[in-house]
Amino acid sequence: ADKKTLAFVVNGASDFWKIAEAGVKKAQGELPNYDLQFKYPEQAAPAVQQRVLDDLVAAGVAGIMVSAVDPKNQTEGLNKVAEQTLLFTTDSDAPKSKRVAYIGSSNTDLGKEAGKLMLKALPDGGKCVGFVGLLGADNARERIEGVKETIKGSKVELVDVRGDEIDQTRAKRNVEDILAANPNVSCLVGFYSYNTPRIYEVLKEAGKLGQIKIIGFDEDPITLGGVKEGSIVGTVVQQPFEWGYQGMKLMAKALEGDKSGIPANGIIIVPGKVIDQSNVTDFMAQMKQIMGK
Amino acid sequence: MSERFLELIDISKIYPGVTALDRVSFSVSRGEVIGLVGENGAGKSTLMRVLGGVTEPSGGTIRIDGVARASLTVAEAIKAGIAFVHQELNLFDNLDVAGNIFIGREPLHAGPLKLIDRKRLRAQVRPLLERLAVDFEADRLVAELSLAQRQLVEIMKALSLDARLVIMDEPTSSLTLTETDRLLQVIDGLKAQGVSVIFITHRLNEVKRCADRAVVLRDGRVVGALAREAIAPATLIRLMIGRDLKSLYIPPASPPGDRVLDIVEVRTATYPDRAVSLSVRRGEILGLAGLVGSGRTELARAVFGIDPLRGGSIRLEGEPIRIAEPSAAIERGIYLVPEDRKRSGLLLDFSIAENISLPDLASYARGMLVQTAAEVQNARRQRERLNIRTPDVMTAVGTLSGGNQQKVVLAKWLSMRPRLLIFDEPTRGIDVGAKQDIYQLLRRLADAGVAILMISSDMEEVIGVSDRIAVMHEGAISGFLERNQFSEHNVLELAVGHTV
Amino acid sequence: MNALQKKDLSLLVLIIVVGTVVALINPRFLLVGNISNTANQVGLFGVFSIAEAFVIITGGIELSVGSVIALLGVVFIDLIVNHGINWIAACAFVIAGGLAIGAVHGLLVSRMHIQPFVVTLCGLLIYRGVARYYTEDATAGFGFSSSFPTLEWMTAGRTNILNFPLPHSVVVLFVVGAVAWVVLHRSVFGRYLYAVGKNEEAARYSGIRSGRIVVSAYVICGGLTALAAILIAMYTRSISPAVHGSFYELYAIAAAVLGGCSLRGGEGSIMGVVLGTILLQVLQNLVNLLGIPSSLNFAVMGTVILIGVLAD
Amino acid sequence: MNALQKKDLSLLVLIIVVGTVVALINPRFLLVGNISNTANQVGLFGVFSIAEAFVIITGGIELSVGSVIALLGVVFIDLIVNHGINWIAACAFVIAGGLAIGAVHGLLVSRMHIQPFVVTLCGLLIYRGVARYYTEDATAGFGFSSSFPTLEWMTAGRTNILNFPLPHSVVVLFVVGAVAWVVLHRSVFGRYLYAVGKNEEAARYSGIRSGRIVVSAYVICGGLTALAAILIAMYTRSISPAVHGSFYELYAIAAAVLGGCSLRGGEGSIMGVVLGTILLQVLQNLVNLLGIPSSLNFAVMGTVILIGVLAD
Ligand SMILES: Nc1ncnc2c1ncn2[C@@H]1O[C@H](COP(=O)(O)OP(=O)(O)OP(=O)(O)O)[C@@H](O)[C@H]1O
Ligand SMILES: Nc1ncnc2c1ncn2[C@@H]1O[C@H](COP(=O)(O)OP(=O)(O)OP(=O)(O)O)[C@@H](O)[C@H]1O
Ligand SMILES: [Mg+2]
Ligand SMILES: [Mg+2]
Repeated sequence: ADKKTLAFVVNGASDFWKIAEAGVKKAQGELPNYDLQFKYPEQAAPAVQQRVLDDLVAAGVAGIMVSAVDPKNQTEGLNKVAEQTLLFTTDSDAPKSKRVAYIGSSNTDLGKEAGKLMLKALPDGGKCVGFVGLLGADNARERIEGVKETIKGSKVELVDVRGDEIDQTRAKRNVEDILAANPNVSCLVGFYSYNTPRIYEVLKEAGKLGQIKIIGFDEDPITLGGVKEGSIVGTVVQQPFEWGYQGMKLMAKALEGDKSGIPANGIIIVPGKVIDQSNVTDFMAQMKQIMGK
Repeated sequence: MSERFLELIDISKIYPGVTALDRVSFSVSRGEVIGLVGENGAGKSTLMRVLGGVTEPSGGTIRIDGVARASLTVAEAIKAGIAFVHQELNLFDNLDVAGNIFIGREPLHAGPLKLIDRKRLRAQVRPLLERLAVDFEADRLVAELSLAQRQLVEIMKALSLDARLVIMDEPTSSLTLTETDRLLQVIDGLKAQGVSVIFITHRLNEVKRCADRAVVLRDGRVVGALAREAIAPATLIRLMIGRDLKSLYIPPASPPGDRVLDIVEVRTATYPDRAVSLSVRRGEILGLAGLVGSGRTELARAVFGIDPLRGGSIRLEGEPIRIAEPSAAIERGIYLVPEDRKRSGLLLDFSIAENISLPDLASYARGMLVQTAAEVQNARRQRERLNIRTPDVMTAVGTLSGGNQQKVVLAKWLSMRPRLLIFDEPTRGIDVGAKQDIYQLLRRLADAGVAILMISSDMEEVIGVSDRIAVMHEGAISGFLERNQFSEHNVLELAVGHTV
Repeated sequence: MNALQKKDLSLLVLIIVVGTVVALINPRFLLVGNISNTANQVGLFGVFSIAEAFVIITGGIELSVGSVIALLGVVFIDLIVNHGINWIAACAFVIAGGLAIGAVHGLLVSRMHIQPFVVTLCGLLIYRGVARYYTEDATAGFGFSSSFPTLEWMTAGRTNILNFPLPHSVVVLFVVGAVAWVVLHRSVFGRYLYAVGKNEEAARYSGIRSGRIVVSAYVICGGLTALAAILIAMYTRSISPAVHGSFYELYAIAAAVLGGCSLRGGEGSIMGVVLGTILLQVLQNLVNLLGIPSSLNFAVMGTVILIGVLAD
Repeated sequence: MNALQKKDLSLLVLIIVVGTVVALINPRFLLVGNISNTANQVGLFGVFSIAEAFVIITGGIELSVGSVIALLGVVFIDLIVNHGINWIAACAFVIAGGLAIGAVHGLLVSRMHIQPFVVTLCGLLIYRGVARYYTEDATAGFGFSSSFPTLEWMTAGRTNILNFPLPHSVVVLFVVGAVAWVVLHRSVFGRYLYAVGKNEEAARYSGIRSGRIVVSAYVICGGLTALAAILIAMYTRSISPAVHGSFYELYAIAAAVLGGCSLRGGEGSIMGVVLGTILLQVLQNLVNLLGIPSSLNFAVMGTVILIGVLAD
């Protein structure tokens, strides 16, 4: 008999999803009756992603878990998918769609965690500048919002956030320019995974490591190295491995008629983790094990 | 004949460093044919460009039908009934013959869409093709035509205009006798219809044959006007250059030597089933005559390595050689002066000096670096030798007059050491005085041991300069003429495929 | 014209060969739904590729196509969703905007004698920036509930014809293509476009007002791009101004060049441009259908184009 | 040549005007650190802009610059980090790769007579795809601990000269620019490049092997792009193959065109290209220093370029 197929469709290529893929691989080991696929659309555009989804539905998959590029406006397209197959969302939810469940974290919560790190790092207050790839993207907005909410009323201030269009050269250049433009900045925040390493490098080259605090997101090796070294205050990570692993297992169960793992509102939050010097060594070991390296 | 509908009064044109026109006054009457002559750079084309609305004069007045103005635009000139055949061709390679002739005046279908009525277009082109009896169709792409054929297209374009005045700037410079005859007949026809013609040429016989009046320009000034009866080449020449000319032919110093080039059964793309064989000897000037499209240029291109051979072989001093690229020909001392200087002869934006040194740049270089001083020095030498009219050898070639541009093309090769020189229409657009200088130069080169193959459509030139003539007809040699057999009649008979 | 028709033919052969190979490997390629989807993409991309061709034929280039699609798309959605403007008025406004942009480009090129590449590169940068600033980088979309049935049906709908769901974007392309064909290949204006593109000097000597011709080409390009912007906005229903339409100018230029346009001007045919668009879209479809890793998508596209051109 | 020098001068004036305005608004623009940073960017971008200029001068275009920078950057890091290859060998390998890519492009253009736009567009697609496939879309980076002090010092280091931390990328640009200047403006080969770009037929009639000249231009472009790829890889220290270097070809072409190159070939000067690069980088710097919203970055760049060209 043919195995049923479950697909995990992401919103674009990135290292982040490699971790989720590892989770899916682990789930595959425990779900021998299913064929688990992991799909990258070639561009992070709603139209491109929709086409991948349509092609999968046409090919008759049993379930799809998707990180929608633009969930607000893709609702209709997602509903079309949900009508023909089991649909989960991940990473960013489309609450108005007919998806069965959402599994992921809340970017606003992650931002709040980062805000707490900033408050801890700057007990006397200070000016902070953030760096991000796409300023308009939902995840960026929510993270920034979370940070602002937490630091509101304190002496810590987020004065500016610079975007770089996911161009690493410009990402690094932005940090250099901000150091030149604001000599009294006291903390820098990297909102996307590659922003933190670029901040770290510029400060290192300028000899200002330690003087200016760094707060990051995600688990780039350089970020983790910086945390371990003590020159990065901490980084807030999500747990995409769990999304992939738990999500696939829940989908399989749901297909077999067991929906007990899904709460009434369909939202399953896998909380983020704050990695600082105290737990970074364990975390690195754990990552190494997950990625099989 | 008396109605003077167009008058130029005190027209001047000053370019940086050059006064091209110096208070020229000039008038045209209905049905009058004016021959405009003068040395290269005398200002003929500039004057006509002012009339055609292409160049804005620096001073003076243009009076058309009594209305005076300081300058014209192209559209105004066309509206005033002035048609213009430019010296340098201005055609659209991507359009066909009919499209080029009627560009800007396409017959339209009724309706607001301005759709081209292709049927009527065809119908309008046909009489023009017949009038000049050309050998190509209305739907041929102009890119596929030879230079002379393009020249004919330009002429048809002007004839189609229903103009009051047709300006022809050296229309015959690449035509052979047959087409020239036909053109002169057409001019007679225009005149009979009351159309005026201004006709620029360096072939003074043509002026004698068709002009009612000859105007001579020199250094931007009118130096003389001859009425019909007074027109004679010798008189014109005296006015133009201020001295008399000797006869064309200069006999060789010694009899021709060994064969330098052997063309053996060579076939080319247009006539793949016809083969050409001929040889050129050291010290000999071999003229190559033929009608438009007879394949002379193609033969030259094949020998020079521009086009691949379709068959046959080429021997240089007895050794079979394979020439895949012009660079290979040049390395062996085979040089070509192409007929189309604008497309293949010159880099119009480069300076005179840079154009002259281009084929032999390595010899102006120390190590890998070009020594500009050496280039300039040589360019100045060539300027004196060929009398190139320009104050500065660093000016762009594109600003020179047509004839002076041609001299730059010659200078390129004369600065080097040729074994075989192929001239494709060497004196195209060159004035009589300079022609004489060039013929002397050819002879001196030949006497120094160079073999010369001279393709020419100028009958006078072929007969006057060659030591021997080969005539081509439809891609094959139809015969050779020795000096004692030279005559216009014999060349023409061979050119149309008869024997003599 | 003959050489061009031969070029069109060899492009058609290439498309058929690629299509046959894909169909043999995965017969789902020939499913009505798949063909209809691909046709829809061809419709969307074809309109602005034809727009680009007009400019390329005059010897110019238009690099701001993608940015214009983003800016006008954002404006269109904003007018309808946030300002409650009637969709017909919104369409008219957007198309007028496209025409105006084209006129500015044309005037800068022909009057101020700035290289087309520079003018439209500045356009690429400016319009993208304005679009992003206008929305503060937020995605503009119709949201979930809002619906404009007539507009949607007209732009993004499909009509069953002989059991084939014909996307309306294809109908639009067909109309645009037919008109463009007549204009380019049969009208005086088209003749002048080719003439100016090949030899501007000669065109001026022939009394053609080359400046006007060039401006008209950019205006047509702007108007058609605006039309495409509306179609694409209705297809994606959401526009992130930072990325929407980016690289589309390369698609358009590629389609035009594949279809026989030369960047030196004076060459190209409408048939060729449409075929070029079809080839590019079939290549995109192929990658998804044959399960080629999406990272290789671009590589496959590049390789097939190259092989096609080489085989030609 | 004279006209070109005048062009260079007016570009210089534009840069000075923009610089003065920025310095008046925010004097920190003139800080040594800021100038050094901007100079560093100029170094990185200048090298591949000069590369592009070589091709543009012959009348071609090279669209694969960004993709080549991504592919060779990924390979470079992979060789050093994962295969433990000596960095000198890795540099040599990468540069050889760049030269080979250039040779292929040149041969396709000159032997197979494919339009440069098509050849290099295919390159853009293929190399990006290969880079992504090669790393399976993962970011390639040096990681935290690994360090190659000599390599880092040479490529990304700075040396204090008269209290100015001179980035080594500027030294590289200076050397590359000086050699390119001599080659283009003084050597026989340079003269041939211009001649082929201006009128290939006339160049051939003068005995220039235009095929070879064209191939050499692409080979030089490939080699210099590879050099830039190394510098940029060492600057960012991490490469996401899907986006690294994308759009850099447009930067390069913009710098070349601003600097007086014409896309019709045969025109342009090294000085102009370097000045064009400087202008583009000063504009980037200005947006950050004046606190202009990042979304307007492109718009500012486009507007200033346009004003500058108009004022010219
Ligand atoms: N655009 C230009 N810039 C500078 N000088 C020019 C320009 N056009 C023509 N001249 C100069 O004006 C003078 C007259 O040129 P013109 O072309 O009228 O001569 P011509 O009598 O037609 O000669 P030919 O018989 O060689 O065609 C020449 O010295 C030429 O160099
Ligand atoms: N570039 C070209 N492309 C296609 N066909 C050409 C080209 N040049 C010439 N021909 C054709 O080749 C044939 C031979 O022309 P060629 O130029 O060799 O003749 P020719 O004897 O030099 O005469 P002339 O130059 O006076 O026209 C002509 O029929 C012409 O139409
Ligand atoms: Mg003249
Ligand atoms: Mg000929």
